Amino acid sequence: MSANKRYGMSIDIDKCNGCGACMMACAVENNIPPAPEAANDRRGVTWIRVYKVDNHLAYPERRTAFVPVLCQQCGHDTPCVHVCPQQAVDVDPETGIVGQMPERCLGCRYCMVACPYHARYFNWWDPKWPAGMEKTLNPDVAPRMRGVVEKCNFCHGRWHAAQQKAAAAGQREIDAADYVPACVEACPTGALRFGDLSDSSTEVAQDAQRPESFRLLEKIGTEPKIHYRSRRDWVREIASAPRPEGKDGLRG
Amino acid sequence: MLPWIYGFNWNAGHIIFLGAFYMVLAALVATVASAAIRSRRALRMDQAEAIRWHSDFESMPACDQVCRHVLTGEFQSRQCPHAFDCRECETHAKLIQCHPLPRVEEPEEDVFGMAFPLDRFYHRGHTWARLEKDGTVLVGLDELGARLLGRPDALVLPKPGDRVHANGAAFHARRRDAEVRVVSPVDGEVVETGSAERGWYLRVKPTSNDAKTFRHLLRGAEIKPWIQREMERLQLALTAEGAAPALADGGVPVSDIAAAYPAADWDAVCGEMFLEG
Amino acid sequence: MIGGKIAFASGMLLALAGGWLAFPRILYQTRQQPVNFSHKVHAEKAGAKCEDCHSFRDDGTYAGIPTLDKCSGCHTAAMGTTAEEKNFIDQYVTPNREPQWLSYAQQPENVYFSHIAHVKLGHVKCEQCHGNEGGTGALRPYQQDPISGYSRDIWGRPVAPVGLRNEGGMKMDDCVNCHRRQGLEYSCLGCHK
Amino acid sequence: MASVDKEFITRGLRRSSTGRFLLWILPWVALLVFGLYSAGLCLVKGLNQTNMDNRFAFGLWIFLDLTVIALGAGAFFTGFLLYILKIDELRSVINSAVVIGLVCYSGAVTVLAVDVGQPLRSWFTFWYPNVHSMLTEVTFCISCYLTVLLIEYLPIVLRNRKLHDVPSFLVFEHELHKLIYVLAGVGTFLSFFHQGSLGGLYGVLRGRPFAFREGLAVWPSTFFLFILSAAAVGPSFILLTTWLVEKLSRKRLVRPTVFRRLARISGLLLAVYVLAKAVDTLVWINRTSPGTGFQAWQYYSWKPFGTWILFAEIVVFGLLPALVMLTPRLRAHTGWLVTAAAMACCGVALNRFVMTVQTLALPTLSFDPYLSYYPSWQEVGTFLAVVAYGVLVYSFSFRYFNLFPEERELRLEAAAQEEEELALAGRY
Amino acid sequence: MTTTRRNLLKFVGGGAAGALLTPAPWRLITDTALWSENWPGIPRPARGEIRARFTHCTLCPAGCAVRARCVNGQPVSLAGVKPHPISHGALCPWGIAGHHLPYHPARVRQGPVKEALAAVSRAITQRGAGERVAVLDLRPGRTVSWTYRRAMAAIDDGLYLAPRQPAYAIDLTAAKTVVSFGAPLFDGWGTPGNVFAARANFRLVQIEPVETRTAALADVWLPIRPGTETAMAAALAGEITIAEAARETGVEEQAISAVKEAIGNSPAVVLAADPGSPLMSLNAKLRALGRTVVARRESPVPDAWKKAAPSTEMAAVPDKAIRVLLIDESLPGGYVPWQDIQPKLAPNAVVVVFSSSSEGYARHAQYVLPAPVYPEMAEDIGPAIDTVAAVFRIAAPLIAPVVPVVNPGELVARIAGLPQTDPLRDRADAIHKAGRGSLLSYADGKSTSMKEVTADDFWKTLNQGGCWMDDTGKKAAPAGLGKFGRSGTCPTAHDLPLAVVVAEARRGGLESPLMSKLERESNLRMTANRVALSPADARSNGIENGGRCVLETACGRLSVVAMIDAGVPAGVVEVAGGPRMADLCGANQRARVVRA
Repeated sequence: MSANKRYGMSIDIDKCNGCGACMMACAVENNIPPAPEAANDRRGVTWIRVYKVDNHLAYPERRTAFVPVLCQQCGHDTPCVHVCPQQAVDVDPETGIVGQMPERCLGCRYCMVACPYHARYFNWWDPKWPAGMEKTLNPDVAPRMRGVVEKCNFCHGRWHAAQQKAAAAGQREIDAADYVPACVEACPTGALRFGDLSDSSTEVAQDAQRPESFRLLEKIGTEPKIHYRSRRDWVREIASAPRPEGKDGLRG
Repeated sequence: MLPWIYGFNWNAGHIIFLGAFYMVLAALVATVASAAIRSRRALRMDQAEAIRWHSDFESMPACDQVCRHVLTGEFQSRQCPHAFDCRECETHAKLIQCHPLPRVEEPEEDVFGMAFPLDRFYHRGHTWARLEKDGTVLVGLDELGARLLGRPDALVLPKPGDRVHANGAAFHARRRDAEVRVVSPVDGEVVETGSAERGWYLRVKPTSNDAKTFRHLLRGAEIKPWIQREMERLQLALTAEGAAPALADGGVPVSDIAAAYPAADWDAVCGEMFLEG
Repeated sequence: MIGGKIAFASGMLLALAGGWLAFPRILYQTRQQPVNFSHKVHAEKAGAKCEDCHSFRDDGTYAGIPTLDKCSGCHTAAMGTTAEEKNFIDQYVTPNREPQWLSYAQQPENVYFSHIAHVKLGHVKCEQCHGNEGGTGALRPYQQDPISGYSRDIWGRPVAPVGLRNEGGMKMDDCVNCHRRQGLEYSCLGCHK
Repeated sequence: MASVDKEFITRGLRRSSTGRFLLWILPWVALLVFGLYSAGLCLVKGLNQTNMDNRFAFGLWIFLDLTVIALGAGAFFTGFLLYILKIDELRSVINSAVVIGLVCYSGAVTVLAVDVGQPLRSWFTFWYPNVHSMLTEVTFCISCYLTVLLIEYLPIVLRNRKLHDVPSFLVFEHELHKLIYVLAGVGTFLSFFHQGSLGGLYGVLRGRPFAFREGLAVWPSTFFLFILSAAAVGPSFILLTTWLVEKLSRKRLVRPTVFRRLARISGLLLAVYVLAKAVDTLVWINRTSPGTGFQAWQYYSWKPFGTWILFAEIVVFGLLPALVMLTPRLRAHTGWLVTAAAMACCGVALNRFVMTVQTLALPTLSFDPYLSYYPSWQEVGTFLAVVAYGVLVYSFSFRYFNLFPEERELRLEAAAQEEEELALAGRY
Repeated sequence: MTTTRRNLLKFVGGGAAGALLTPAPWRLITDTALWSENWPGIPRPARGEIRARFTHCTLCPAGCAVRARCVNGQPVSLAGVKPHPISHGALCPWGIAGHHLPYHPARVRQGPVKEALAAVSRAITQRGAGERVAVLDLRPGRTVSWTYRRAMAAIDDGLYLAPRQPAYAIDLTAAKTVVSFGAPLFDGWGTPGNVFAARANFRLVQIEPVETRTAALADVWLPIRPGTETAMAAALAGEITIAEAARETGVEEQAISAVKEAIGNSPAVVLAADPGSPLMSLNAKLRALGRTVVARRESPVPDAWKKAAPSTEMAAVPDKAIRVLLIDESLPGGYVPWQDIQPKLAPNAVVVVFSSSSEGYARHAQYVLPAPVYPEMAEDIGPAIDTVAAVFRIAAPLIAPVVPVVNPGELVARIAGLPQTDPLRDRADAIHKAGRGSLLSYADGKSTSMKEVTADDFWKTLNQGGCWMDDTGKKAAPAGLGKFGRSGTCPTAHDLPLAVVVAEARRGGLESPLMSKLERESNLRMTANRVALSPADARSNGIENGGRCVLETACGRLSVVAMIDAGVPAGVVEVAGGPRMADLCGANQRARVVRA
């Protein structure tokens, strides 16, 4: 068996134009239903969510950046894993992916409270697709039921498919090109990159080493595996704790 | 949860946590089970009546649990530790040896106009027991008890052959809203039932006939202070149950007290006087 | 007193009988397969191996129960004389109607089961999970738990679901047993989707 | 006094007429029905009926569960004091304490069952427990302790006048009561852990620096603070409820010495708690919080959660009632006592509010907005159902069981006093 | 034994105790937990063979190449095609979820086809002198556009109406500096893959009043006062001084001169939000014509199609002249505001719209006929603004139409009595005959010269995933830049305090229901019913964040939700695009926002 992987992502904020292709691709890939009438940005399900972030200044000094936030796949002391009362969340030692088992979940939402990145989503409603649209569901991902928590798992269905493809070729090791999460594949600007962080030859591992690279809330010690980078100072500052005076992020 | 269930890990956390859980469960199950087993045994051993008496006794206010030797003035204050069952009381045994009761010459004690013949033993629950010549014991209500119940509206007497227990229920009577359990002064088997008119209610063949049989019952010189005290309690109970003006003449109670205080919660008054919890 | 004991005992006996004898029978809905297919006949007479009909596609995905095309390959006209075959041809082959086979071994939606990984990498024999299905002369009735909606083969061969018993079945416990023995148990999402 | 249910009422206790009682429970039953409807909506239609959301994943219910369980701590703590430390004075409130505990815990568990998204799977926590989760500890301990409370409640029920007539009940009650100290011990053990792990629930949240605390071994400091605060406020709540029942029923139920004893215990523990809380807060401000990259003053710059809330929690609703309850002069006045007890209860509620609601309202990411949340009527309704349920269970228990063993004695004493006064007035 | 109450209780108790010793209750507990995995309402994705199929996205003129992952032929997800030389494997969010459109709950599912046909033919025969029959084609440049033009040529007084197509294409790869006057370069302008591929090589100067997605990623964003673009252009052209421009536009002098310097020194291109804007003429001054702004080239058409009606702009039509108007809104495109169309209609005009959405012209037409949506219909896609060489690609249908639809091209051809052939095939043959260019096949990524391909293979590859690309010939300067502004019949009212700025271009038409992820579920994009205001304007009008209010222009009113955003300059209201907003605001409108 091969050495354990540590899948991670690097995100170039300076390249993200906030188009939302990643969010759409994610929802399509992972069978996330469209929002019911009453949903809003606090009750939606977006495994990856692009936040519109600004420098807290008013026009014309205002500058905007787009920050895609998905499950940060914390590598140390993963907050959601040890709070789950019934082992519905685990970290795969083979891939480093934090997995959420909706069928084991009882919907207590403690993990959502524990997650500092708000990357976990609760199914407030029954999943519902417009009539006929359920034909467009991805067979590699099981739709979730109402009342459970879900989150990004780096398109685990694609990992399964890649495993299956490798098995068909008689191999245990998957081809890196076969396993790319939907958001990374969909990003038109190439802002997202995906790969094995433990392999220093990958683009992601090198991105993580760049001086302008940072991770969200690094100081709380969760060792996230999503590495952001930006050459803009104020953008790098978003990695730290919120500044209280900037309360006017009214547009989310 | 269990070692063969998916998700169980043999690590310290699991073992400590689940170990504690199973210990708690075991403690709870053991507690309930042992209570059940013990109560089954108690029922088998016919201890229900004794337990009821103990339970009733414990629910009495401390001031009502006074030792009979306080009544006679031998003690300043003493709370009875044996639920008025002096047969088990070593203190009583000693005292009764050291200070035999003074003999009373009168054939009967007259307290507040009520007759308490001295040929019998009195239970604190207002019944008396009289040893008959044939070795049976007659059980009846004393004068105060009789006046409290007056003419009972209903009477449930045991059948001949039934067992009665000292401090256990002898028979049940109802007067107005009062359901009264009248205690038996002695252990034994019911031989014959009487009635209010006959002056006694049960003829009992006592289980044993030794000196201990009547040791827990009041007699002779104890009766007067006891009844005086009982009258105070009655007074208090009547006041508490809203029967003012209580014993207006300050002396002799009427022959049917229940009828005299229609406003009183008679059930509570009888409960108080017949020592029922 | 005695009466009470009898009442208690009879209630208990009734419940025991109901729970152990009647309950497993009423729990499962039994449905018949559309065609009385004999694996044995096909294996012996046609010399078919499992993978001849239950094949893999080029990309390694498992095709499952063969479609009518596969059957029509041989059965355009009756090959034998059995009434079953005639019925099959009349009912399905001629009108080109897919028989609605009931899959005993269909895993729940949340399971990602890769046949090829087990067969090619794990060298698992079909019989190890499916038993001697390939040698049976007739299809057994399909039993389904109407509450959970799962086939009895994958959920509930033992009615009392206590622990990892029942080797060689297709419950999660069976999967886990085998995976644990081989040291191939990592995480939920290793098998679930 | 004409009551059709008189034969069920303990002999010698005065209870209102059946009609009046029905009149009293009627609004509560109505409230219960409304609340059950709300809860039913949440169960059938799902939690979209609430106003909780992905950020406010815990709402009114968790806050109230935490509060209610803290207030219900009186049951275990009184049991502990009475049966283990043998403070016999508390016998007169133990039954009431058990009923309050039972109401609080069963109510909390019921609300939790509505609060989870998949109640049908709630047993998974027992079957596949993750022993590292504080919530597992809470679930196990609360359900075990609820069992303990039910067993402790059993003797109270079996002492009902009618049930007591049945010999097997009588004997079982008697035998069970003999073993009550075992239950008290187990209850104390369980309560210690679940009160603590309720605190741990938030203290372990590394991702919420506002709640995160360091501590001993696997337990953050909130674990111990919650135990302490619950033990402190439990007696206060018993005091408060007893006083309330006395006022509502217009009866004397316990001796004033019991009130004072409860207040002294409560005050003492509260003082210790306030001290510990103050030390913990200082450590948190100067060490824990900066260690995670958050300066503590930042938390309090989000209005309306200014530092006033910290002050209110520690000083106004902590230190102040503790001082009142520890001052013999003030303790002598029931008014002071009750006010202080009520303030102590509010203080613990405020603490639970801060731990749950404020924690979730504060942003963690710099581009997070500060959020507010208002419960929906379904959430409020479900909570009101629990309140109504509690009042009903207590009312029935008070009516049919002997919750205050000294009640009759006190009435006789009062009668004696009345007589004495009459005598003094020269009536005779 | 008698059935006393006590015995009954004991019986029940025994039953309960016995039941606990059987599997029944425990099994029911586990079964109900499993039931929660399968309870009603949770759909089961179909299982089956998974294959990739190729097509092209028709949702905008970019026509990005699409690889569809299909289960039993049904597309379940869409992705770009990496080797495609123009779209570079990129798709926009609309394109990624395009396969949902056939199932959109708001889709037009039926229409009065017979009645519409009867009314049209009646009107054609009964129309008076000078009354015209017109087709409005929102996406000119397609093969079906040729069908319309041929059809209108075949009918007396037939009129082919289309938004004016620029005669030029922009070659971004040749530019070192791009000066964009509000062109949404990174958000819907041209072909996303092409723009992002070229991005690394040019500096972008974005000149617009608000910070759009494009401005956020621009190298320089010049926040300009709304409506003063001309002054800025004039300054860049050297027609007015920089100081004057700075005064008028509110941009610092230094910034303007830096831009002026940059465009003077490098191959530059100026882009405008409206491709027909006079601002485009600035390119002539930059010597960009023939270098970065080149003449558009069209792929060959059959000779027989040369008899076609010319493209006319709506503004050029006399008032009340149109008796029959057929609008092809099957593909969202350049929406012409209704207030521009309405005056041109005869009083008894028959208006038929082919559409899948009830949001656009369906609100105004007498007859709404259900049109096919992507990916239901075979269609080619008109040229994108950033495609220099001619291309021909077909959006091969991935699924059969899920509702009974009317093919607009076929219907118009039938009305005009054109011969019933497959125009796409005809055109493919014409391209093949021309013999130029090469054919790229997506399945293997191979490019083959057209000389080596048979006509049938060409047609097959086009349908199974392929695209024809013309040879990159010599770049030519385009004829005619700018000078053609949009006409607006909606009066401009200067007493309205706020300038309307369309912050987010929206095409109209159906969108995947999953777009809720970007709109309601994340606020990443503005929904059509939202406007954004500066805190100052909101305060002065007493408007709260998220409050209901009314957007008023000279053309009408619309109920909207106001968002307060400190990033919006005072005096500006940001709106999202779309047909409703276009009808309300037209071009360069002013508005007022009042509390509802």
